[in-house]
Amino acid sequence: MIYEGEFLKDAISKLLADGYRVFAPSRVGDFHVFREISSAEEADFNYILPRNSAKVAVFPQNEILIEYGDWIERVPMEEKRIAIVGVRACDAKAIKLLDKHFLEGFVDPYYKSRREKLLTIAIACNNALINCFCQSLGINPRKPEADVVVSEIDGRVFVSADTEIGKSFLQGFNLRNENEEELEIKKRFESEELKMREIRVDVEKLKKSFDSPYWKEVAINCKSCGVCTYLCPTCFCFDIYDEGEKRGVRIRTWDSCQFPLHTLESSSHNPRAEKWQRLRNRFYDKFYYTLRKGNYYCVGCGRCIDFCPAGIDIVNAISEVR
Amino acid sequence: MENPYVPYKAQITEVKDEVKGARPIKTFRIKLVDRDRFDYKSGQGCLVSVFGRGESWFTIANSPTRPDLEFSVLKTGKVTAKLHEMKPGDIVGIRGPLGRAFPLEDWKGMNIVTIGGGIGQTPLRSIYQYVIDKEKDYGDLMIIYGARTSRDLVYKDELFKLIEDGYNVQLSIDNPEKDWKYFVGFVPDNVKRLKPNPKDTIAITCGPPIMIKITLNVLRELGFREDQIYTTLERRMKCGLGKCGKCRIESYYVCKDGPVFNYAELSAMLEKV
Amino acid sequence: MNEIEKIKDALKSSNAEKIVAFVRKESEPREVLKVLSPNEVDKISFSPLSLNNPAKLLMQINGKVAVVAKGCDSMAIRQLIKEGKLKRENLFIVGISCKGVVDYRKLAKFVNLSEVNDVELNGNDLVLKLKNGEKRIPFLEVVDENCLYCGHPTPVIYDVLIGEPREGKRDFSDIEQFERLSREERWNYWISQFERCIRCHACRSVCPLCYCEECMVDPSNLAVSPMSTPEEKASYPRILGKTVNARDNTIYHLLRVLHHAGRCVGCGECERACPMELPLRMLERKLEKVVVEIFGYDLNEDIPFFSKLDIVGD
Amino acid sequence: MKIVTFACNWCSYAGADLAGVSRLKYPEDVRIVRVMCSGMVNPAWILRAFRQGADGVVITGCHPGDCHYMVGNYYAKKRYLLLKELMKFVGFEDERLKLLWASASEGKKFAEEMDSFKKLIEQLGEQKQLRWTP
Repeated sequence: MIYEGEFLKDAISKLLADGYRVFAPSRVGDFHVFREISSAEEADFNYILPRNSAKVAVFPQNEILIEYGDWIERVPMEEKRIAIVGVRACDAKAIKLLDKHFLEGFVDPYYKSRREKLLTIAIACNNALINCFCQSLGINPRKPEADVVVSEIDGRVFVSADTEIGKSFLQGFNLRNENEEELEIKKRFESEELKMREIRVDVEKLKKSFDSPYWKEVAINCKSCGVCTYLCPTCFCFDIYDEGEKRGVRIRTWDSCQFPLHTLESSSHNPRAEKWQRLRNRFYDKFYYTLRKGNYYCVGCGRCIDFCPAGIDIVNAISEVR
Repeated sequence: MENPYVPYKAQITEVKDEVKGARPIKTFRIKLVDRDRFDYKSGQGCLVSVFGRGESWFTIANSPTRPDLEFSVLKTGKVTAKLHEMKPGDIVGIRGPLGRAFPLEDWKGMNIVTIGGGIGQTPLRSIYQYVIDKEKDYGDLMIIYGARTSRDLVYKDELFKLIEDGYNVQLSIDNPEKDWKYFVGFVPDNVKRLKPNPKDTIAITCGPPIMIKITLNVLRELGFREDQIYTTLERRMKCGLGKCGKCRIESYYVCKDGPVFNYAELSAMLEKV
Repeated sequence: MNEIEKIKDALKSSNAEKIVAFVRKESEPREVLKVLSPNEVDKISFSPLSLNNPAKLLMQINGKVAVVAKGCDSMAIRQLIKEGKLKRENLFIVGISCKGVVDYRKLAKFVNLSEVNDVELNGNDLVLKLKNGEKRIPFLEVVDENCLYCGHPTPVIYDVLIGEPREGKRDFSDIEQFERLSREERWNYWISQFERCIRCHACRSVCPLCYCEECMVDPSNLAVSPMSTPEEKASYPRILGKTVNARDNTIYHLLRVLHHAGRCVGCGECERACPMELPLRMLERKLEKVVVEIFGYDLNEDIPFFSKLDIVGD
Repeated sequence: MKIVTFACNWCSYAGADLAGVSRLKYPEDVRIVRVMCSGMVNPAWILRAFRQGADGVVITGCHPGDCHYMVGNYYAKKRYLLLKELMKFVGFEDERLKLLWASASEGKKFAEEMDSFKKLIEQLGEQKQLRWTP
């Protein structure tokens, strides 16, 4: 369907009026970050990819699990509905992958409390960034998997909804059906591929190269920082710790498998003590281990390549494995 | 829906000193306060939480056929140091039972050999208690256990009692001591000496990594197949639910898909443990 | 002979077992540090895109290493030698008199990076060799801001120097200007910056001087050994947790920066690594200003700042 | 009000002790942490104290030249100045951090200085800038 006007801004105003917590890209200096906004003016959609991923909306960097005194006093849960506006195909896919992790097996109640009330509004990509490679992982950047999808083609705003929650949200808007020409335009838009990098994943080769000295070579310049994992839309590792001796909170915060402390045991034994082991773990985690769950846990957003201070490139590292 | 991150309230009812000295071990008997004990199986563990300090994973040290829950705790860090200060009556939190248990049901009719070293005896104790309590269902039981010195042996009283009662308990210490009547040497050497028969036998080993490694070689020399050998792994754990990613080995979470693994599974992994 | 050929020649003459130098990435106009063997010397490149500081990489390598170092890189190498982390006799330093490096993020605003084949400095212009054609940008528009305050563009320690020596300067005008703001303005500014920080610890990890095995800001002790006593492990002070909020982040950055007093070499790696583009160099430069103005210490002195006991400030 | 005081074992702690023995009153908000030397006071502890809700922090040590370990208080002063300048730079109320030289015989001085520091902190009010809240 077609919307006349700025759909995303109007959607934000409506969501805020409906009592949603809205996460949208907002401009900071020269770049954009996903964060919670309180008015439609704070959002800015003149971007391709925000610095951080949209996972902050469903899996915040720190959250309180339990408030305690002598014993548990309160277990806070998200009560408001949450909306992510302006998510790209890669981040939208990543939320699906996070669902798999947090909702299969033991159900994570904190994640669930946000996820089951979540509305995602995605934008189709018109351009790719220099390090985008989502297409080679089977994601169509022009057809994101989300509740509501917005595509801006030649000045026309196409809006569509695939899910129930998305359809009912759209009922509040004045939309008209596409005419035949427009349907054709949209169809063509969705089938056109964007020019971007490609990753070649050879699972058999990965399996054979696990003990290869290649990984030491790749990791030689790795700094063991958390940029790649903290910006990654599918990384889900976290840490739990208590803040406050007599009275306080049990907090869950993001953690990174690249930090040597991540796996350090109290006995001083560390299963992944060397940085090349940790980096290899991250690569295998994305492309080999998680296959048992049925997916690659990489969506090709390219953030880890853009912002790696050492210039480590997951596309090159995986494609050229030996 | 129950929140798996929220612990049950539990009370310490008994504290027993197992080992004293610089690396003390205490065994805590714990009773749930607001509810009955949950069902669990040998090999499973719990996250014991002390609010203000954190949570730690401990394997349940007694068999489900015995009352209450027992945990043996080696003093190593923040949580365990606090636990060691605790007395009967103090409140702790328990989350569990977590993880995959030993397939004791599948082992019916088989002979059981437990090979333990140091604090690694904990999960094995749960097994031999279970096997003793259900003696009719199992074949012969052999308990092989060793520690650095006689003072470092955990569950001493219980083991000596078992010897008195005629069970096949083989103890060892690393260096000779006065008044020591049993084997002197490392645990794998003791296994080599005792030569358990691999026919219809399950061997379960747990202890320091180096001991496990050598024991595995010894067992395979004796003719044990990989799927006849079980062990438990230890990793840093936080959530216990297979979410936080700390205890992950490949796509397995030690807290959820372990801690019990058989050797065939372990040798199929890329990352050697 | 152009610059790059001179660098290659110098590296060839070094007899080193390993070479640490920049190599151009294929997919984007970016140069990354690599450890090469002597027969791979032709792979190296050097341009205003050679941003990173190789000093941290040197600490990982045993044996004789040849390294390509800009002014700030050589400062870091000298500081690490001073602190006993590197050995001078193991290093062969090809020093390059540096005209400043490009801020990759600024460059991306001028041109689609995937179009760029090569960059080159020509007079006051940065010349971009594009897939089709050429583009000139005034270098000042894309230069890393940090380079504008560079105190040591010419290497302070080297075996071979390439390029004409250049004068550095000491300029704290930006810091002084910031200091004139009211306290509230300053606090609001920094809080608005720090609340963005995601505490990925990249600033710490890339810093050539942050080589400690055990870091104050970590919630537990990395330097445990099998001999550490339970009491020691239990009582390890946790200064900060992993919680991320403007206040904790402020503490983290203050704490991190404090350890660089009289040591910071001004390479700007922290700011370059920061995915959230925090103005981290400002803190470091403020500290440098204190060290220079209150303590009268000069980074070129042989005695480390903290060991110098005759200076205690007013 | 919470005022955390790091007092060196050899001079200032004894000075505080003397103030107590001489029945010189100093504010009960002052909580003393005894350390072996002012030189071991890590700036991290100071920031930690502010994070945990201290309204003021005082580092006390021996007079320059009197340090039991020869130079500990020189280190203390260097660290103090650096931290204070940085705090000022980011807009933290740096008056909340104070360095005080007090010898074992200066019980009176210790009590007086603490009194006036407390008055200053009271004027500033509660420290909210770095206090941790979940």
